[in-house]
Amino acid sequence: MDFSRVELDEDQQRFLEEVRAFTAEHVTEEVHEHERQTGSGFNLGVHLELGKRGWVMPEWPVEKGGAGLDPVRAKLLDLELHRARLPDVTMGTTRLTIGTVEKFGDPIMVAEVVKQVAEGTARICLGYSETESGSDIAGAKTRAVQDGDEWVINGQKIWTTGAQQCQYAFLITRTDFDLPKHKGLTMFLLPLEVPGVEIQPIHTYGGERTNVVYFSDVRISDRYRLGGVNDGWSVLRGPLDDEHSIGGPEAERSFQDISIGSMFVHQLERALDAAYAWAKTPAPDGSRPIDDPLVQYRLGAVALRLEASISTPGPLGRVKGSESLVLGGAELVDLVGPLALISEGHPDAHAGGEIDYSHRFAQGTATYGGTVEVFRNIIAQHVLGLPRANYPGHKVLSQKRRESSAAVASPVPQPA
Amino acid sequence: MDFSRVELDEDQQRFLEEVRAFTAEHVTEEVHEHERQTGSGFNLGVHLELGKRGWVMPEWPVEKGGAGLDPVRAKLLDLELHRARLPDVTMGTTRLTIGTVEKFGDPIMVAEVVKQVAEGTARICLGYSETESGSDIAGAKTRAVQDGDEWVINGQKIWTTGAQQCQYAFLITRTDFDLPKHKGLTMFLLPLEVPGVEIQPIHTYGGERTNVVYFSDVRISDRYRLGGVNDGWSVLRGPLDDEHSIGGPEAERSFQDISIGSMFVHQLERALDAAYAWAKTPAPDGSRPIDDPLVQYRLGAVALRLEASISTPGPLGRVKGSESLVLGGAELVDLVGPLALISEGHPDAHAGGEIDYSHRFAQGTATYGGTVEVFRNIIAQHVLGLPRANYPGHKVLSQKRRESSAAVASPVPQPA
Amino acid sequence: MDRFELRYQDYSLSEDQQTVRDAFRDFFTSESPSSRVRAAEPTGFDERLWRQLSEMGAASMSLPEAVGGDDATLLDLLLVAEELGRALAPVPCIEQAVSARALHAIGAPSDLLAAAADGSSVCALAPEPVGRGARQLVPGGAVAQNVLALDGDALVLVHSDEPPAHVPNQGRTPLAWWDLAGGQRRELARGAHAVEVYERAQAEWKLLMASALVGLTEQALHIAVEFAKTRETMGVVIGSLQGVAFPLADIAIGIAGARNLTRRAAWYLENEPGVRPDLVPAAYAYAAQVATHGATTAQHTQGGLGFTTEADASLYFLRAKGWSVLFGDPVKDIAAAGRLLADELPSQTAPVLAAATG
Amino acid sequence: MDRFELRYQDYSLSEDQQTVRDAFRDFFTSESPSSRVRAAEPTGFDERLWRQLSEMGAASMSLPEAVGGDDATLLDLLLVAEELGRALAPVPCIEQAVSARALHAIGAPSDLLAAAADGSSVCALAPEPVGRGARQLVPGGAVAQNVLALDGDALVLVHSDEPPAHVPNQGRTPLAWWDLAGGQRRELARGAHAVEVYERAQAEWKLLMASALVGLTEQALHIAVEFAKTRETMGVVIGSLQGVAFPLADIAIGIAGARNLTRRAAWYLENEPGVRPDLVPAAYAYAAQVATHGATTAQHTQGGLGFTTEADASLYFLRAKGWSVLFGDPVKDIAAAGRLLADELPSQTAPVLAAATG
Repeated sequence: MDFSRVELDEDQQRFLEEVRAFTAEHVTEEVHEHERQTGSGFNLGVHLELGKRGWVMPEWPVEKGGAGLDPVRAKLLDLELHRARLPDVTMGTTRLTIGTVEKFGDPIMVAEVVKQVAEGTARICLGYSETESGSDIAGAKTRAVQDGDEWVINGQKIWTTGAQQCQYAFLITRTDFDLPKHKGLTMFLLPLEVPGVEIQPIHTYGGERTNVVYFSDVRISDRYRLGGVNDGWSVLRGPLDDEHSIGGPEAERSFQDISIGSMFVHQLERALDAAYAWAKTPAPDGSRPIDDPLVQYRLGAVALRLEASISTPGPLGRVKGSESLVLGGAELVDLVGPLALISEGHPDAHAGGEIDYSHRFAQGTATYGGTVEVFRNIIAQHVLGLPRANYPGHKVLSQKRRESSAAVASPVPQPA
Repeated sequence: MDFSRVELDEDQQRFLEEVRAFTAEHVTEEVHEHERQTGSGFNLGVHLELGKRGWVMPEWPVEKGGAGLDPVRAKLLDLELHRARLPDVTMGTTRLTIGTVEKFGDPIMVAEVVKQVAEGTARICLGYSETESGSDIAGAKTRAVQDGDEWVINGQKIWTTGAQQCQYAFLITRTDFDLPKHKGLTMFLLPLEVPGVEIQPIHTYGGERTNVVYFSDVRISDRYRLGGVNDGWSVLRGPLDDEHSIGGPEAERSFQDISIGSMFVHQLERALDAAYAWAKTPAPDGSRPIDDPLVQYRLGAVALRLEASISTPGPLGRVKGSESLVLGGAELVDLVGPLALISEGHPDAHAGGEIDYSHRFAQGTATYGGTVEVFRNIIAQHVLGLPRANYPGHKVLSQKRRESSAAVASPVPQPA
Repeated sequence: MDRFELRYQDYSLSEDQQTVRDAFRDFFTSESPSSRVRAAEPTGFDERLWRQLSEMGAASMSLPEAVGGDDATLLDLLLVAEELGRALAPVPCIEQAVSARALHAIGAPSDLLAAAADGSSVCALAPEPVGRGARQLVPGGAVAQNVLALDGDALVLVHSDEPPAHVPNQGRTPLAWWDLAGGQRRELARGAHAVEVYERAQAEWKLLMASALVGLTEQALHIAVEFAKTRETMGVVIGSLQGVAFPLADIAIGIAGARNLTRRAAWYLENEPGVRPDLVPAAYAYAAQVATHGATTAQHTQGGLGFTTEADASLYFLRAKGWSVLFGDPVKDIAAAGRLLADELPSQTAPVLAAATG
Repeated sequence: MDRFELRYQDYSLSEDQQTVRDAFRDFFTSESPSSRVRAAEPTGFDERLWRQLSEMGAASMSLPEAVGGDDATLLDLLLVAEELGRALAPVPCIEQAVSARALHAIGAPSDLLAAAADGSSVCALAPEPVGRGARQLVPGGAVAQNVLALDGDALVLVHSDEPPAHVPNQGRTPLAWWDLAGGQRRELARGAHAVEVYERAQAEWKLLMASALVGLTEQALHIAVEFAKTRETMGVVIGSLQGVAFPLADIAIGIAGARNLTRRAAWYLENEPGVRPDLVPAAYAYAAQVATHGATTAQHTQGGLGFTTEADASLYFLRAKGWSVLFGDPVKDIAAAGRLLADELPSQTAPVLAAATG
């Protein structure tokens, strides 16, 4: 056990200062305003600046386009970019998938993509979910048919966050409808700037933009295939396991967050800090909310959720983190009252609307990267060893789904 | 809508005073001490006194052994017996089942039982659950085999609360193992004082006593059968629906509790009143816990659970009532602190240990009469119209269970 | 309070009440579909709907017939508010109804009362006494010409020909800052009765909002249930999974209880004020909890779809919290209930026998 | 507090710590089976087990070698407490260890220290300063000869040759009333350091109890999971139903977090006291919540069986609450955490850029 400060040597200290100078210069209020307006989770200017320094892939060697950072420096970079609130969703999906691309892709294609990713000119989004399949990624019915040295792709993918600013989609397709569900899948790194790809925006009330992407007779070269034909599930497992990771790194002397939900929790930290700032502000009569035992309790309860969340490892922490943000965000809106309702970004909003934003943003964290229910199933089965329920569609595509696979470009989903 | 006091006429007022005089005389501290010691939910002396007045079945006509009470007087009796905390579990199971016995039983047998029930000399317990079947009552495997004009019964029933003080068990048996699960059942009103019946106590940490009852070659006359052979499920539905009732009585001008969990809630009322008594007691310096906003909030939160529970109708109120008692009881232990841990009945216990008792007692309410999970399934299917999950054992006895039906008198269950 | 007193437990609606409820449900269903709710964003005010509703007498119905009302009770208004919430109707109907009742109760001049009753101007209610801050975020304030407020022991009407600027907010409501100490102020009454009328108006606002939240939550649940009945995962309909179904059952439990608790609280306020004052804050706080939790669960049932602005569930989610905090922190109402109940309960737990003979 | 400061996040156990944990787990598994726990009811004290444990050095291990200890840290003691909780071991080990450390910290006479270290007498800790009430229900007090207490700014040892009468209680612990103002009192120290030592002992008691509650909950979960793996309803194993499995998953989540939070709180208390004082009450309150909720859920998983005294789950249920309230209302610790954190956080939210260059 060790929670001490990591002592920085002179080089590391200098590096930290360099990063802070970088964020001060580049992650400006304009960047944040752009993010508030677009919700794109990405800023091209900053991303290219990061690329110039090798900081898109900071631990890659310099010759590969990275910065060759040691783990301490990589973590310092990470912390400072978070402190500065760099919109980094698209950087995240790119980092999550590039390793698998390298491992399973055609070497020439990989060389090209690796270079572009490192310099920031290529980004990768996830092409997992479909309108009808939700959390059941292996139920994909976007169809890829081989035609000579090419593949013809038809179907659609939803929650392809960042597609509008990405050059590639990390795409799961079905190449055989007769094999068992997990066997007939093939992965591609699909270039998005080809004919037949149509990206339509979807907006969330968390302020984020995501997309639905339609594929109509999209033709791509076989060099964009990742791994073997019908072997897509084993290719996908790498990044999927990273997202869902079991056990979590409780390694000795690590300074990595142990919860895979820690990203969510950062937002709760901001909301809690905003609530404390409110609670410590004296009224005209000198009284402060924080002097009220009930306010102490309620702030303490949210702080407890937060501390419990960052202490909860792996996929358990993912559920706890989301739940803490969902419940904690709502509690803080109540506590601060009407002032907390004023929309993010409005001049009257307390602390820039951090609490309003948290309550809205929170809801997405219960879904993306796998719903909390998917994770509770994982915990029940893999941590507790409880038996898996025997659903009819575990192993096969349901009849209904196979039939509807004929449909190609569905309209934008109109939920209920 | 109407929540006004029911105006009592002179007769009703006189009746109320009569009931109060009765409880003052008969439901004494000795009765409560006996209940604390035995947890039997029954007091023979008081029960026979009630019988003398026709108050075991108060709304039955006088000629049938009842008191011919109108609904107002019946409710006044009910309220005053609850106020006096008469242990009434066995009276409850008797009342719950006697109507079905009348409807489906052999007329001569019924005449005899009705007389005894009214005078208090016969009581009826429920013979539903079995060690292996839990909430799945229709999965019963206690076997009844016809032998001439008699039935031979082998098996066991658990949670037969009050069996030690009852003359009859309202018993569900399996008479055909080859028919679909709900079709091969037959109901009996089994006299308990026959050879081959063995009653073993089970104690709960709520302080209650219940039983497991073994049947070894128990022979009873066919006159104790209720309804047709293999038609037991339709016989059972009456009292079961009463226990699980959907919709609930929201009738005009009713003064009945609308929640079927209101019985649980009475205990939360007692615990809350005990906590308020504590909170209003001044410390030597004059300060009272109730003056602390955090204490106000916590008592208010429990009170809110309570008021919400009694406002929640039917089976919904049964879930809410149990949940409120489980959570509210725990909250009140925390609030009052170590003093609330002192065991019920100990002279140092605050308010006689009402809060300690509530926290323990609460847990049973989440199970008996059907677990809260069973009720959530009922609500999901019958209130919301959600589809029922298709479990393999809905319609048939599982192979495993059919095999184990060969076993007769199992030992007392050792959970886990 | 005697917990074993024989009282009616009658939550049922009369035929007239059912007619009122059905009429407003039909009206809102046809006139306030989600497309219209969206069109009224961000201010949350649809002027045409407001005129239609005023013609139906929604704000004036609980005034006496003599002053243009229908003699409807607070309980009748609860039914209207529930339907308003179900449809998320973008109209300041709760504010107007409560203000009109208060103006009548205080004996306000007939011109004021008439304007409030016919909807030609909007009158809102200050959430807090002016003593706790003269500059207040007033619900409905961005479309109101008048705000009823309590300053010391004076009930005042603050007027502005042009309502102040709308403050964009989570609940998409016509929220605006009003300076209740300045501007054109008219004192309507002063003294204990004035305070009482203001506090009664606050209580009524909370009960009507509680009803609106019940309706809101029930519709959010309806959307989720319909989705859960048809959407499949792994070859099963998701509504058959307990992980989906049980949380939905819990919302149904919350709705049923919050509705009844609100009705009971309103009955006491109207018929035996002072007997169970704890029920008003308890009902309001419970409805706020149920709405927050219910709308959260409902949108989550739809997975990612529920998180999109396209989904109607999102409209319900944003208003669940955005409406229930308009009058301030609802958790304070739980503390208020706890404090009020202390005066209604005995200081000592009565021994069983003493109680029985008492 | 700088939330973006680079610190290790190392929750792992050293090899030595794993050895300690395994040794005590083995010991308690073989020497404190549920039969022995039941046999020690209602007082919750098994004298033979206490002697065995004292021989193993459980109470003295964290004293310096010079005074008969093993130089173990508070973190090491947490591991012992977790195993004690897992087995519900009926011994006042937490009280003794905390008192021994406090006696050493205050420089108590060697005879006192030796008695505490070898277990020949039991020393308990008063839950509250005497100023808040001289008559206190002392955990372990029914088997203790000494109670360490704070009176004003004086650390005192109150002695009684014969411990006072056991007060039967929900948690089946050796609780007893002590009059800490009277009897044979010995003043050990006075002043700021005495107060500090007492408060440190309180904090250590809470952290060790938090660990015991984590172990307790984990074993309750284990019992429930084993049941859920085999018990069938409607032809399916109940553990495959989300209505059963999800609540169990939530317990696992709570246990993992409470364990790590307790370790982190203890690390700060031991290594950087004063930097994160909020973590001690937060960890204690969280462990109490997790235990209460976890033990409730665990027994409920077994349905009616879990509610019987025959079921081992019942032993866990009664102690979950019965242990976590011994030092008073754990909810007050949440308020304490909220209050303490106010001093650790800035009064204003820093603009992003200022923070970045700060």
